[in-house]
This record gives sequence, C-alpha cells and structure tokens, in this order.
Amino acid sequence: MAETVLETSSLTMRFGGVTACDNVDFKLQARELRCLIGPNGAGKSTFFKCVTGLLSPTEGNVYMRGDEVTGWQPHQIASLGVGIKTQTPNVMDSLTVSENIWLAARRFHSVIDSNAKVAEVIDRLALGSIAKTDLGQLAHGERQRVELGLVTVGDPWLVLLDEPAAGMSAKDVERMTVIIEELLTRSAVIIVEHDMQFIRSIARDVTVFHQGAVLMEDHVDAVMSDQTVRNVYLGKKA
Amino acid sequence: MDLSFVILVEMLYAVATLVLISAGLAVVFGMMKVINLAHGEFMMMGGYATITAVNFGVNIFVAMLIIAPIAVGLIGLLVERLVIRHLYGRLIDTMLATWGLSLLFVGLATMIFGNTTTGISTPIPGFTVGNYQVNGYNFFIIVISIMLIAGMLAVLKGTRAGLIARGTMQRSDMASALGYSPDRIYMATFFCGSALSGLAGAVLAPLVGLVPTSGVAYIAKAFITVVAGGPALIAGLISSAASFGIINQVFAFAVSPVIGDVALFVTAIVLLRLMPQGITSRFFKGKL
Amino acid sequence: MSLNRRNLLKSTAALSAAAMMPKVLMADGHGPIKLGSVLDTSGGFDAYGRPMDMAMRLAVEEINTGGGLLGREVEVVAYDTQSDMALYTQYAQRLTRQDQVDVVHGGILSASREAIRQTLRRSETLYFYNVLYEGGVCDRNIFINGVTPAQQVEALVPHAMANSGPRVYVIAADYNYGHNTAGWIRHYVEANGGEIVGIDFLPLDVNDFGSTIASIQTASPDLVIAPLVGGAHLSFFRQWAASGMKDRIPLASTTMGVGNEHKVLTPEEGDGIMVAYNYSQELDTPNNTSFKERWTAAYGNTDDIHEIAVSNYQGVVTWAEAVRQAGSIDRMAIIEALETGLSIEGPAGTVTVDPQTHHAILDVHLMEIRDQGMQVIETLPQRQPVDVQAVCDLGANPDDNTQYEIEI
Amino acid sequence: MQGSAGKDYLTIIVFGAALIWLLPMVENTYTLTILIIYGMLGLSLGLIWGFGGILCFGQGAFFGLGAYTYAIAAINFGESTVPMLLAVIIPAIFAAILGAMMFYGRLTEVYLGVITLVVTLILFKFINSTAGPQYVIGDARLGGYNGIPGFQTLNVPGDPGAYLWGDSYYYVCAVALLLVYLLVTWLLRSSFGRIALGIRENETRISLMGYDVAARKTVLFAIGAAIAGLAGALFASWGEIVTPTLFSMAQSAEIIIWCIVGGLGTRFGPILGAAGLAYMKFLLGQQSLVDNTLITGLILVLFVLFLPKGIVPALARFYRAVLGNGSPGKRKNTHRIRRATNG
Repeated sequence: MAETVLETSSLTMRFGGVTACDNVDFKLQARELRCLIGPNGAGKSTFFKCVTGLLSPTEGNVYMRGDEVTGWQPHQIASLGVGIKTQTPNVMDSLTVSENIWLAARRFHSVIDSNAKVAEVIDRLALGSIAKTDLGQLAHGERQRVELGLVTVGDPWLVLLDEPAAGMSAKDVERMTVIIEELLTRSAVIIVEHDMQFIRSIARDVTVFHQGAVLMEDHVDAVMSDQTVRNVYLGKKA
Repeated sequence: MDLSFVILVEMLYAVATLVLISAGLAVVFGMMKVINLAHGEFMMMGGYATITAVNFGVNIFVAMLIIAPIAVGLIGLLVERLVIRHLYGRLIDTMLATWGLSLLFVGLATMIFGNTTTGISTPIPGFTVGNYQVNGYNFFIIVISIMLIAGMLAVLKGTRAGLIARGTMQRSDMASALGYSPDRIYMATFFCGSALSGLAGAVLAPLVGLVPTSGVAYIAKAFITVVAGGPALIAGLISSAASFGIINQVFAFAVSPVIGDVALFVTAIVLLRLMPQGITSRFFKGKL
Repeated sequence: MSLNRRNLLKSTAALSAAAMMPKVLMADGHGPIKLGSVLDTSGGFDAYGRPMDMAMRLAVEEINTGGGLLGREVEVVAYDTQSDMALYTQYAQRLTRQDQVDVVHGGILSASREAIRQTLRRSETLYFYNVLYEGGVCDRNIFINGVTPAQQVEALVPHAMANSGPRVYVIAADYNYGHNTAGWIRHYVEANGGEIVGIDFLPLDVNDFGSTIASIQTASPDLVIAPLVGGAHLSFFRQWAASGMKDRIPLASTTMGVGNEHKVLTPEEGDGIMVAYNYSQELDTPNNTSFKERWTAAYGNTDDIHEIAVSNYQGVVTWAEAVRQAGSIDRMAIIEALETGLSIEGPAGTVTVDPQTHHAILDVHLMEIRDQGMQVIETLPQRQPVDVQAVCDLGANPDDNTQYEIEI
Repeated sequence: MQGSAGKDYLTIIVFGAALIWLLPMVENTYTLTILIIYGMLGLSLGLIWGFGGILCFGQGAFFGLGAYTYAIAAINFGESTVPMLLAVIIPAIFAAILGAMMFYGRLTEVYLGVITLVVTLILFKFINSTAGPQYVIGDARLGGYNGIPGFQTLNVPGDPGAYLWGDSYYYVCAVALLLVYLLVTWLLRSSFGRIALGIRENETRISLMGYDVAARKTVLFAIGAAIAGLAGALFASWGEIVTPTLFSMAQSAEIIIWCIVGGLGTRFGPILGAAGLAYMKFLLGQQSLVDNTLITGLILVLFVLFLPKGIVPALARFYRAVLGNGSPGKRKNTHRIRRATNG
C-alpha cells in the first residue's frame, strides 16, 4: 500500500456567486500519475491553483504527506518538495537556460551542488546546445521543456503540471511523454490537460471534472467509453 | 446647528473637489491604462488659460467652462500625438514620460507667465447661514462636479461613442475587433481627459493663487484617488473621492488641515493594503 | 503682470555692458572688488529672488557709474540657486574658495541663510542677509537689514487693534518665521490689553482654507492677523473675501505684499488689509521717487520692486558706504566701520546699522492696502530691533554664533 | 565564473582609485563630493529597481530619513560615528517594515508606486509641520520647514575635534561609494542577487520554485534604503543643514530620472546619471536663458522616447557592435541590462 502524498477534503472555491470548485475529495498515491480532464470552466484549473497555493480555498482542506497545507503560499508548498508548472509558460525570459535551472536548483542545494545539478539536468533534458541562450529567444516547445527542467531539478516527490503539452509539436509531445515516464520513477504526477491524444498516450487513471465537482474517477479507457463523460465532455468537444 | 451645516458643505465641497481634480486622470487611466503624471500641469494650464482669457475681456464663465477645456484638450492632443502614442502598453514608461512633460510644462509656464502668483477673484458672492459666512463658490464647484458625473454617465450609457468606450475599457482589443481604429479612440480619449483636467484647473483657479508649480499639489491626490478607486470608472471615482474627502474634512475640522491631509494619505495606504486592486475591485463590481 | 523675460535680458545685457566700461578706466593693478550673490532667480521662490537680483545689479551699476569703490570697479559674481537648498552650500563654497569674493549678499529663506552662514563665517567672508525674517541671528560676520517681527508687530498690533477690537485670531505659516511672529503678536496683543482667541499654524502648501475660515467664525474675533507666506497662502485672502468675511472682520498681516502679492489680489479682495513694512512703492519721498525713476530707466517699469528687493538694494549701498569709510576691503575694517553705527539714505528712508546686533534701525510704515497699492498711514521713524537686542550683544560677545529662539 | 570574480573586483578597485585620483584635477572637491553622494543615492535606487524590479517613487524618503537621523543623532551625541551607523540602520528598518507590508500584501507596479509616493508625502508633510518647540528629539529641534542646521559634521571616529572636511571629506565619500559599489557587485554575484534578478524577471516562477519572494524583496528594499540612508548622512555632513526638501517629490523624481538616463540594470549607469545630471544642474545655475526645470523635463521625455535603456547600456551596445567579439564572458554582463518594468 503506497503512501498518500496529496489529499483534499471538501475543497470548495467560490468567486462571488460562482462556485468554481465544489466539495472536491481527492487522493493521490506516491508515484501515481493522474490526469485531470474536463471541459472549459469545469474547475480543474481552479482545483490546481488551490492545491498549489496560487489561490486560497473558500472551504475545505489540503493535505500533503499527511500535513495540512490549506492556504499556504506557493513558495511554502514548493519548499516541501513539490514541483509546479503553471498553464502559461512561467520562465525568466532574459536569463539563459542554465541560469534558469540554476535558480531552481539553488533552492534545494548549495552553490557547488547547484552547478553540478544544472549540468545533470541539461544533460538529462538534452538542452546542451541551447544552455547559454536566453530563454526569450527559444521556441515554445523548448521553453516548455526548460520549464519542466525547472520543475524537476529539486527532485520533487510530487509534480503538478498544468497543460504541459499545449502548443507543442508531435515530436515535442513525444519527448515530453518520455520525460514524464521517467519522472514517475521518483514522483507522483498530476497533469491537467486538454489534449486527449496526449492523455491516451500516458494516462492510467483519470479524474473528470464537471461544473466544479468530480464527475468520475477511473482508468482512462473506462472513462473514454463512459456515456456520461462523452456527453459532457467529448460530445461537446466533437 | 449652523456649524454642522457649514461642515456638511465643506465636506461635500471636499468630495466634489476630489472628483473634479481626478476626473481627467480617471478617464485616461480607465480607458487607456495610462497614468498621466502631467495631469496637474494640465490643470495649471487650464487655470492660466482662464486667467488669460479673462484678461482679454472674456466672460469668466465662458473662459472657465469653454475656453480652458478646449485649449488644454488641444494641448493634450498634441502631447498624445507626439509622445504618448509611442508608449502605449508601457505603463511605467508613460508615467515617466508624462512626468518629464510635467516638468517641461512647469518650465514653459515659468518662462511665459513668470513665477509670480496670479489669479482671478471668485465670480459668486458668499452668503450667510446663521452666524456663519459660507463661500458661495463652494456650491458652484459641487454643482459642477455633479454635472460632470451626470455628463459622463450620459455619454457612456447613452451614446455610441460611450458604448465603444465601455467596450474598450473592458477589453482593449474589442474596439479594433469591431472595426474601430484604436488610434482614433485613444486620441479622442486623451483629448477628453485633458479637457477635463483643463476644466478642473479652470474652475479651481478663482479659489487658489496660481503659479506654474500649482499642478504638483493636485497630482498626488488625483493619482491616489484614481488608483484607490480601481477599475470601475465612475463608481471608483465617486467611492474613493467620497471616502478620502470625508475623512480629510473630519480630521481637518477636528484637528488641523495638515492632519486632514495625513489622514487622507494613511487611509489610502490602508485601502490599498486591504484592496490591492482598488475599491471597485471588491465592491461595485462590473459597474461603470 | 508677469515679468517680461526679454526686457529683463535686454536690460541685464545693458547693465553688464555699462559695467564693462569703467573696467578699462579703472585698471590700477588691483582688479575689481568682487561682490558675490546667491539668490533663487528660478524655481519656486524666484518671485522674491529675481527682483532682489535686479536691485543688487542696479545698486552695483550705480556704484560703478559713480567711479567704483576705492577707485576700483565692483564686479558681480552671481549664482542662481534654483530654490534648492543644496545649491546654496555648493555655490557658497564656490564663491569663497574659487571666486574668492570680498562680500556675499544673498539668501532668501531662513533655511538658505543658515545653509551658508557657517561656511561664510569660517572662510571669513563678510555676509549681508537683506530680508525680513524671524529674528535672533547673532553673529559678527553677518549684517541683516530686514525688519524683525518686533519692529513690525510692535507697530502693527496697536494700530490694528485700535481699528477693530481686542479679541485677536492668528493664522500663521507653520515654520520658524510664523511661530516666532505669532509669539510676538501674542506678546503685543496682551501688552495692549487684548486677548488671543485662537492660533492656527498652516504649512506652506495648504491652499484650501475652508475649515480654517469656519474655525475663525466660530471664535468670532474682532481682528485676524495673518503672517502667511507664499503662493498657496495667498488663497486665504481670496477665499476670505469670497466667503464674505472681509466686510465682517478686519485683517492684518506681516507678510502680505512682501513679494507684491497685493498686486495679484483685486481691490475688492485686498483693500483694507493692514500691514507694516519698511518700504512701499507708494512712499512719497524724494528718495523713493528718484529710486523708481532709476529702476524704470534700467528695467522699463516699476512692477517688480518690492520690500526685499529694496532691502537688498539698501544692503549693497550700506556695504559700499562702509567700504568707503573703511578705505579698505579688509573684512574686519569694514565690520568696524559698520559698527560705528553707520547709516545710509535708501528708498525706504534712513537705515542705520545697530552695532549691538548687526541688525538695522529703520523706519516702519503703517499701511493699508488700497487699489493694489500700499498707502502709508503713519510712519514710525527709526525703530530698534528690540527682539534681537534682548538676546544678542555682539559688543560684549563678539564670538557669539547662534540663532536665538526669542523667549517671549 | 568564479575565477573571474576576483579579477572583476580588482578592475573595479583600480578604475575607482584612478577616478578618485583624477577627478579633483577637473573640478573642485567640494562639488565632486556632492556628485559622489548623489551617485550613491542613484545606485541605491538602481539596485532595487534595476535588479529587483521594485520601482520606488519614494527613494528620497530614505535619503531624507538618513540625513535627519544623522543630524538628530549628531546633535545628541556630539560625535559622528554612532549617528552614521544609525543613519544606515534606521532607514533600513523603516524600509523593512514598509516593504514587508507592501510585498506580503502582494502589491505590484502602480500600487507599489502609489504607496511609496504616499509615504514620502506623509513624511514630507510631517517634517514640514514640526516648526513648533514641542517637536524635539533629545536636544535636537526638528525645525519644520527651516530644517536643522548646526550639527556635528563627520569626524575621525573617536575624536570629535578632528573634522573630516574639504579634500579629506571628498576622499571619505569617494571611498565609501567604492565600497558600496563593491558590496553591490558582490551582492549581485551571490545567490541572493541572482535570485533577486530572477524575481525581477518572473516573480511567480521564483515563488513556485519555493523561494519566499516577499521576504527577499523586503530584504533587497531594506538594503537599498540603507545605502540611501548612508548617502543621506554623508549629504547632511556635507551640507551642514538638513531641510524637508530632502523628502520632497522633486527629490525622489530626480533619483528616478538619474536611473533612467544612466541606465537601469547596470551598476554604473545610475551613478553616472546622478553625477552627470546633478553637475548639469549646477552648471545651468550659472545661466538664466532657459528655465532649468524645462531642460530636466525635456531630457526625461527624450530619454524615455529614444533611449529608454539609458546611456550606459547604449554605450555598452555600441562598444560591442564596434569591438565586441560576443564571447560568453562578455555577454554574461549584457543580459543584466534589460529593463524589467516594461509591459
């Protein structure tokens, strides 16, 4: 029986009269991969923000490795050893790739170890040729890859990715899949995603959001064939 | 009893003054997300336009309500074409450039008009309430402010231009999507904003002595009022002007005018700490 | 109303051209005597500073036309301090070290005077501060010829109270000058059997007097005395008139008109305000008439002449007279000449140096503002600076170097 | 990168020493001293704005606070060592409190500007209205509008009779600026400085990495204030008077203009901008043809429009275009030159 690394109980977030996240109970085991899907406005991004501390939930609790972290700031959550990638690319455009990664490494390592860590990550993500280039000058796929490097450099035990495959070429997505598979040997991973192709290629368990609440939670194949899900999500999409 | 009436009038007057001095800045900020730090100097120029016109024998009300706004509006148009339009989308840079403009205008006014305090006298006599004399011109300013707000509401709600303006305030890319040239909208907005600044300066000119550096006194208060008001143009203007004006006067009467000003500034800090996006980001959401 | 820049430039050019002429004639190996000047001729205080600069240049031109001093020409070394206190110290250093001037005239605000006074004392450069101020400076290196609060207030208060009544309300500018003057007003009001019913201190940038005017009405005094300073405070007189108070409670002031503010107010706003100064353009004396003619010849009109411009003029004349009497430009010789109780005839009347305080004994004129002019009602000849005399005796303590807060 | 650090410090020291030695041949030391003090003030804002992305509209407040702290303490102690230290510490503490309030409140950009502006205005108003005799700290009257004159100026530590003034004061200030410059250089090379740069570039990302952004900004803000406070104390000792104009909007505005003109994101730019513009103002005081305010304003407008990155980065770019070889060591410095505040 694996340890539970993330748990929410009755997590609720209201904006004025709108309930974006409604009584969500959620559990994630160590080294588990979970995809969150759902139509636009289903509440998956709000859920993501409540968990990562970008938003403070109206009601309910968030636990990480058994400790309550409800309402913590993002930097406090990240300090626990949680890697977070937001929806839009969040990188330092006028710093170089290696400087970006160094900053992330420095949070968990000494200066000397950080330098070593940077070399290791650049090697692992095959970023060697662009290591000294400013991020602002890179293509979208490369920047996404660098951001993934930032997220994983601290050896997190939980990784939260909001739409990692958005706007990527097929080749980039393929590479991303490999990286995620490799991540799973050490961390639990949550992916918020639209791209069904991508989800099919990596996913095992999927949580479907609808109108702020969890509609269903099952293996990806079961979800895909479920009629209700097809109606609310796939049906609309098609 | 008489004193409380006087205090009430002074409070209304303080709120009205804040509305008046902030309106031009608010329009430009609300529509274009540009903080015009030369706003105070636009007011100063409105004052000088009025005084110059009156010295040429123009009726004072014509000078204040027509000549000054148009003159300053045209200066604003010139500024928009020469400077501001190159800086759209760069909030800090526009602030710095308009700051430079404000120094430039102070220098120009000094060279043209000299640094001597000038002014004109108020065209409205004072009147008596019980044992107190009240400055009749205060009422004029209150009335002008109310008309200003009403006018802005009417334009925004009732006209085609207002509709476009509201659209632009919500989404700056809306107007161009609907086929209106953003360039022309910005030009028009800056003209209107400048004209409002000119009007404010003109209307206040008879109360205060005018020197080229007069604008400095207004810009800080106007800036704070607009930013504290938040995204909704008119509701923000009224709500923050009301909070600041009333607090300012309460403390001015209870302690001294200095403490009144300090209380205003402290309130601003507290307000912004509690509501970092301004009053209307929390209340009056979605209003104008 | 406003100063015509082009005229000023033209006349300044003319002045310097005139100053160039005798240079050739007077070349005697000594070179010119250097007069340093630091004044705010731009920035917020230039309404005070620019006419002072014009007056100083006029005085020097007249000295040079009359053959200079000790057979030498007087050369002006002037810096514009741009209403910035930091520039005062900077230019004072430059005047004493680089230009090595023989005397410095200048400084407008008390803060600017205090910024340079020590520098000039340390470098043993004679200093003339020619502005009305709050009093109390006691330093053998400095000579001051502006009226002090006691000289003004002692004359103004009884006169104003006689024209109104014993209950007095004071609204003063919130800085040293205002506080000191308010103290003297209280002293003389009480000495004349009156009573202070309220005192408000207003910072120099306050320009909305609604609440103040209401408080005054609540106290309902017989007289309001307003030592207010600067452009923002001018609004008080306007708002006072606009609320109709002018016809109910008489006003007096110790500062109104120093920078020609009364020419900005309309007759309806300004008429009737009681003031007391050393100078008025309306002063009907041969000296003043001739001074105004010479000023007009140099600058085109008399618009800019005001109290402290005349003080500055009289300061330069006093210094020149002392140089003549000393027969030397040695600092101590000049100081000793001045300490003989030297006096000159200026546009505002006789100005005598008070050896004990290095302040001036001068005529104070009680005046009333009428039709944008200051009509003299009564002249009180040769008033002593009794406030400074009470604390300062340079004869007994020549090394004194303080600005006293005068206990009243 | 580590290897070049020692060489960089050495270069700075050699160039600094050469400038300190050469400048007095061009201009008198008294004027140079104030240019150096303004340079330090410019550097204080250049640090927090150019490298931390914090646009402070009230840097003058810390300058004034340092100057007043020094003046008040000097009157009370009659010796200058403790006052100097206080003049650094008190503005830093004040900034830490103010900064914590702003940064933990997640205020950004304009709102930050408004708060710093308002705090400056409050201080200005307060100091301006302290003319009455009741405003005393120890033996020091605050003096209101007229300020505080007549306090002990800088002396050799421990010997109140040995004043440092004239040429020696110039060398004290120049060495102080050199030390501050080295300190800033060291800070920017340290992890703290590199993270600060990251914060300037992308606050969210840095906080998602697990750094406490608010705490780090607060510390940087306080360091900037400490430097401004030191400049203020040196200014007080130079001018022998402190007045409320130190707290004025105009003073704060000037500091911002220095940074813009000199170049943000560089260490030398703000110093050059400050010294250059202050010297220009000083020279302009000797003419009366054109109003000086007008010229200052015009310069600001023209720079924002045509040279928004400032002189030093422009020169650096020019230098690279003509002579540069684009080696990694060279471009290491260039990415620090970008403006953080646009957009």
